[in-house]
Amino acid sequence: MLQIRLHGRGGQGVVTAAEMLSLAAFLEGHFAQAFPSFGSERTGAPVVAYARIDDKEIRTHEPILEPNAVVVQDKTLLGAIDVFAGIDPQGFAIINSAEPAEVVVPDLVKKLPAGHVLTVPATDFAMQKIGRPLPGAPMLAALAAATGVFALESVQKSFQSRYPGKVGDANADTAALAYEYIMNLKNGGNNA
Amino acid sequence: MLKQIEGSLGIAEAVALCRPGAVCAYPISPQTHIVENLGKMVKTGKLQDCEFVNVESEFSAISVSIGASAGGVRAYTATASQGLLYMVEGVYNASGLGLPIVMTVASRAIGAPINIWNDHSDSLSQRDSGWLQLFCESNQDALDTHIMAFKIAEEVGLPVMVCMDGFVLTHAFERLDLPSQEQVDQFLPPYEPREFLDPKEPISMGGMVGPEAFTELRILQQRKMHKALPIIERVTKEYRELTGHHSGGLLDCYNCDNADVKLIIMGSTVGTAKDAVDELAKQGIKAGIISLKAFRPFPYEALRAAIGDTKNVVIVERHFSYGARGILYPEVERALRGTGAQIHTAVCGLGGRAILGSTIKDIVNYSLNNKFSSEMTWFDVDTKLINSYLKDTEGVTLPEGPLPEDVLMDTLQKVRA
Amino acid sequence: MMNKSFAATLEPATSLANKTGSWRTLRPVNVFKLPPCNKQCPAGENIQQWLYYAAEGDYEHAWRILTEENPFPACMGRVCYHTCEGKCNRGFLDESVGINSVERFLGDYALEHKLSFRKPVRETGKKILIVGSGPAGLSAAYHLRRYGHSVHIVEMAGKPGGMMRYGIPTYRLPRNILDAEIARLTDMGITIECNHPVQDIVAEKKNGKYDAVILGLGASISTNVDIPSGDTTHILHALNVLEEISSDSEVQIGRKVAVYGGGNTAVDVARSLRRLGAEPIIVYRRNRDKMPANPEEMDDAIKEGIQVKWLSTIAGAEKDSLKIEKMKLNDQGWPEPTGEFEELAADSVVLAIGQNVDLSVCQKVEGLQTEKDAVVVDHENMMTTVPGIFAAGDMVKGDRTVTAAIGMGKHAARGVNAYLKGSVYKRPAKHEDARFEDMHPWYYTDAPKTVRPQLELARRTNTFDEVQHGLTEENAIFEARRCLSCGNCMECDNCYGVCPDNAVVKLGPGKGYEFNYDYCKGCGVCAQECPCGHIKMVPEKI
Amino acid sequence: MLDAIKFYQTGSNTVGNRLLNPSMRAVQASSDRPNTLISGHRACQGCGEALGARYAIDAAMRATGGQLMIANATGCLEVFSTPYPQSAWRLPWIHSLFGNSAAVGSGLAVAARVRAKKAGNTNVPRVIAQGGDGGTTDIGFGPLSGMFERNDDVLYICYDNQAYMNTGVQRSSATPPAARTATTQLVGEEPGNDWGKGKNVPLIAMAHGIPYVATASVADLKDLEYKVEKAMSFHGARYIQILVPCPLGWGSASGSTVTVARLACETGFYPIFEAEYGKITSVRKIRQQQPVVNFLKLQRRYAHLTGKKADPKVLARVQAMCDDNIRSFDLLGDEIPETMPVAVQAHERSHEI
Repeated sequence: MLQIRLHGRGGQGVVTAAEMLSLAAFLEGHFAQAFPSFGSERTGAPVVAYARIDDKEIRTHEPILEPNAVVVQDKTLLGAIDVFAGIDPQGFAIINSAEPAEVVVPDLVKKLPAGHVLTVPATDFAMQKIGRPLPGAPMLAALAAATGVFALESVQKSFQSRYPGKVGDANADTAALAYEYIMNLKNGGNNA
Repeated sequence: MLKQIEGSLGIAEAVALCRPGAVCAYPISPQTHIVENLGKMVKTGKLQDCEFVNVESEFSAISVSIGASAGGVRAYTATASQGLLYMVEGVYNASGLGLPIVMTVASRAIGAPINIWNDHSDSLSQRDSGWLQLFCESNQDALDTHIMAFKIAEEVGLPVMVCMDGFVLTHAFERLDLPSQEQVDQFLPPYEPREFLDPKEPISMGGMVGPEAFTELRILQQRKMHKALPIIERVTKEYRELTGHHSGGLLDCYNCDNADVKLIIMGSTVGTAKDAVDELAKQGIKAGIISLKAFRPFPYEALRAAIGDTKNVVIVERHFSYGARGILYPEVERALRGTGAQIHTAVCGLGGRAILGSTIKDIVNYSLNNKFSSEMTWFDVDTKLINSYLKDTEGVTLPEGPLPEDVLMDTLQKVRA
Repeated sequence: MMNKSFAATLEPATSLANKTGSWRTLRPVNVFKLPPCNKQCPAGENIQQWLYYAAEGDYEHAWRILTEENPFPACMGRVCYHTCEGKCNRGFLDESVGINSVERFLGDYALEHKLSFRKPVRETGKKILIVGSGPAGLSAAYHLRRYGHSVHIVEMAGKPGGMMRYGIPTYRLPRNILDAEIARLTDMGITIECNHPVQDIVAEKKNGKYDAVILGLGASISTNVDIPSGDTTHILHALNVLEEISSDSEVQIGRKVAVYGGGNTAVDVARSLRRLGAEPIIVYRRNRDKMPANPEEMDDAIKEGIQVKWLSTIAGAEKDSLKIEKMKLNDQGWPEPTGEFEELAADSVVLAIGQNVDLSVCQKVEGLQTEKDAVVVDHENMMTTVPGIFAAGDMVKGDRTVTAAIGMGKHAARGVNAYLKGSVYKRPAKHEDARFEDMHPWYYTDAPKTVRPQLELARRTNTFDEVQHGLTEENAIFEARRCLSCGNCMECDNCYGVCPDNAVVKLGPGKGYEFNYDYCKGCGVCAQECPCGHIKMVPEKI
Repeated sequence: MLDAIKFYQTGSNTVGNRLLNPSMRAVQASSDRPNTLISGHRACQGCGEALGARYAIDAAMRATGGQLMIANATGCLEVFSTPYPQSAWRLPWIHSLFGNSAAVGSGLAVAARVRAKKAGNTNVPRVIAQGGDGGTTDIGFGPLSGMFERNDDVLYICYDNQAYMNTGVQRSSATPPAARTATTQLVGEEPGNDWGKGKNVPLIAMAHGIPYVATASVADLKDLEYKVEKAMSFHGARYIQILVPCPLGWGSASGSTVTVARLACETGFYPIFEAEYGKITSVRKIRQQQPVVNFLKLQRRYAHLTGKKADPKVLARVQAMCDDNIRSFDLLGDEIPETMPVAVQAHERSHEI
């Protein structure tokens, strides 16, 4: 079972991202679960959402304390809360930033296997294609590229089915940019 | 049809499949998404021959439902927590009138202090309201239970409260298998009210009944509840055969064969507990889970059969009765009287505190190691937090770990001394 | 069929099993009260009841109810002084109901539609002689005929009608109307023999083999008063003047005429003279308040230009002037001389100070007691002191009006009828009075009395055409519908409507209502809200 | 011609009258009136509410051709009409709770529409919700306001007897000033109910901009029936408040029920008017104006205003209140008063926008 924890701030589409993640997995025939950290979220407040992906029925409803992957949609959270708490030593971390991971989270880069801690300028991509700072789709695409657990197309389809038309397509385009960005990194490329 | 959707949307879809005539909505977290979705379905025309009424309070939500049901259509509403309490007068009234309303309670704690997260204090407060109360362990279970609920309510002639954990289920995106409209139509026939307000056959509903017939009326209401037990079982069987979904029922056993300890749990904790006991099984610890679905009517016989000769029984509760102890305990004790089973209550998960797999494991171990010193024990207590208060105010502290009721009471002795 | 819940669901209208009548300590009952109009009517007309039918537009029924008591509606509608209207409870509200005009409408309606009285169902074979064909005699004849007796009237004048014919000016009662209403009586089989003065009552009775006699002699002799005067002064008697006018003979009376008196006859004379072109002036010793003449008639007289010398007596008369003495009223309201005199120009004087009955024929009957101006009767049954001889009208003490005479005639007939059966007539006890205080006036809408269109005043002074025109049908219904129906049900449905317990049963048109004592809780709303005071709450016997 | 003649005997003021064209008589005059609330009910002697309810519901039955159902709040009307095992109602009727009859009515209306639509039936039964003043102006006010605001197709009738009679005459927000109730006793500096409190629900109803609002009394049956029929000619939320004297609570003679109600109107104590879409459209003028003392003196709840020890200042204050009503509602003149600005939703509902 893959357990993913997503961090962000209210208004950034964190909960939606978790849902889209579960939908992407569902579209590939997996069992998946997504749920927010239940609270009365307000714009700007730290928000956590969770997702699980498995090949059998997911029964548990406990929050994810030991994630296999952590997605951080807002870099400013890094100093505020311990977003990587309980992360699997073999796990992945994707951070929304234009700066390299080594600069943003040098300690984590050392702790996790090489190539498991990645940054992606998701907000930049979102502003390019959507025109609003909604980094959900590119972050998921980055996670897909990093882990290979699900495909870019599934992320794109999930957004397109949730937001039929322009918005979905723009999200899909953003996702594609992020996916290419990570694949490029993984292939040793330099996105700078 | 498989869908990856939010639990609330699943419930809305299920309710829509039942062709209600009236849906009443008043916002309160965490049930809101259900009625939002139903409102959209009515407005788009996806749900036909149904009116969606935005009322001004829960009291009116249940009241409009009462009116609609008395007027001869299927009526549905949803609420939680304070909302349920605000409608209580109508809740009792609906059952007294025998109106087969179906209502979702997205279980949530009751304030003060205000708390929007899940526990069972709201639904359990309606224990004696005369409604059937069916608890759901997953969104699939909840979805299916809603469809069954209409059929059960209409056959029994009493309203049904479908209790599903707020947020934990309502806000969870999961894979759900929705039956088709044809399947539901086959399962749930068009609504034929037992009695309703009809100018062709005028009746007076809700007259005043005095001491001369009140007892008898109540006995007949109790008889309906007794009737409901086999009806729930039969309807569940029919539904399972039709859809292949293993949902509903009076209760459901997991890993119960030869279990050394059995946990009786209601709601979404069951799923977490199943994973936990699977892990315990790998360590050779044999713990079973009894998912209690029907709280009212209470399935005494089914529970006794499910416990069998197991001696260690722990009830995991997300609420308790102030000044008393666990709410389920007296029912379970009654069911198991004479079996010699040791029955204890573990209280945890109040006001949204997550019940983790580890919590379940702790409870199992606590039981098997005979650590229950008291009928009721709190688990997952933040001892430091409570001591920080008690020490300052009364000069006493509580020990770390699970907190038995007798230890809590002992602190009073210490204060006095 | 519905699968109804136990106890909490109830069948409709099952409360009927709960007989709430047992709660009652007072019970409503319908009472029939005596309306003030009926009570006042000298002819004993059931005014409220005939107005009831007139209001429905059922004029024949109304006329038949009316003529149960009085066979002369067309005459009465013209000459009755309708004191009933003075007592009408509606007067407390706005104006009294124009009863008299509706009566006239009904009378005229009956004449126009040639309605006739039914002949008696059976003949009794009894014979009654009536002396005098004035209103009293004709009324008595009518009622006796209805009982099935055979009636013969003897009249000393040339035509029947008595004072109706010879004492009332034609502008008030056209003679064709009188003739038509008398003809309706003779159509019933009543015979009238005119120019037949009676000299010996006992002999007439015996010779004609009459079982009873009713005397109905009128006050046909004008009262004289001694006015010192010269020979040249014209002093005339009112009845003679009226008779002369009515018989169309040329009346030579002069231009300035003093009419001496304050009663109706004085007014009749003055108004008649005005029509002949004279300038009458009424000389009366008291003031307007004390004047016995009908106020409406007096109003009309003044409107027609008739002058009045109040508080005056005629102390003497010369050729063309009168000596008038001024009077003043004492504490009791009686006039006293002041010793002050004045002159009044006048060509002649008409004395209208009262009339007398010629009782000489009565005084011949042995045992028939008389008193001043009247025979003594038992007012219960109008029998004189001689068994079998009854009297009515002017010759009996009481009001000398046509209406009073008609009423007495009716009672005399009842007295005779009882006498013929060998019993003594007793008047039935009267119902309780319908008082305005017992009514609920809020329910009645304000409405003015329909004033009968009157001849233009200019025309009135030189023609004997009827002054009072009748009501149109529309006005008559309007007027009838102003009746408050005092003390008697008018079927307004109020009791039926206002009962909170649906315990008043509506029986249908003309049948009124009854109380369902199974459910009546005795709250009394019906009684309080009955507009006409027809319901009374009486203690329940417990 | 008989019909055309203006009828001055009892005119239109009595229930019927044999002389009136049947079409001009009250429903209550008919020997086959619906009698929706039938004999055997347990209302007190002279109960104004029993009378008002039969008046109103019978009229509504006629207006709807019998296609009518009722949601009834807890209170005297409910208790005296449906004690097990007997019901005095002859039409579909439900009692749920004290404060929810408006909402139950909304539900019934939904059910009626949905059932009719499903059955392809265009004859949709209509709904009346009803209650006393407590159930309306106090505990049921939230649901009532909600029903108004949604413009649900319900006629709400408030039988206003100006206190909680069922529980033993306690004050409600409809209790007039100075009136004695069990919770506003005749003691202290201002005996009886406080001055300057209470609420005017008809005006509040108008502020919702609903199609129809009216006041009426059991003393003017034809006006009451007219208003009920008028109300049934509208769809959407409607409100009629009927003054129904309570002999027990007011301390009036049981036979005076109608008379007392009449005096309440004729003194200006209780203005009778109707409004459409938030605007007053007609005012029942006072026919025979009377000083308010004539109304007060029939009731023991006002004994302190009319007895020997009465304080004339308080009586004057009540009279001033009536005078103010007479002025504000123009109860004597010819004008239709402008009472308040009209709510915007009223314009929308009346298609004026």
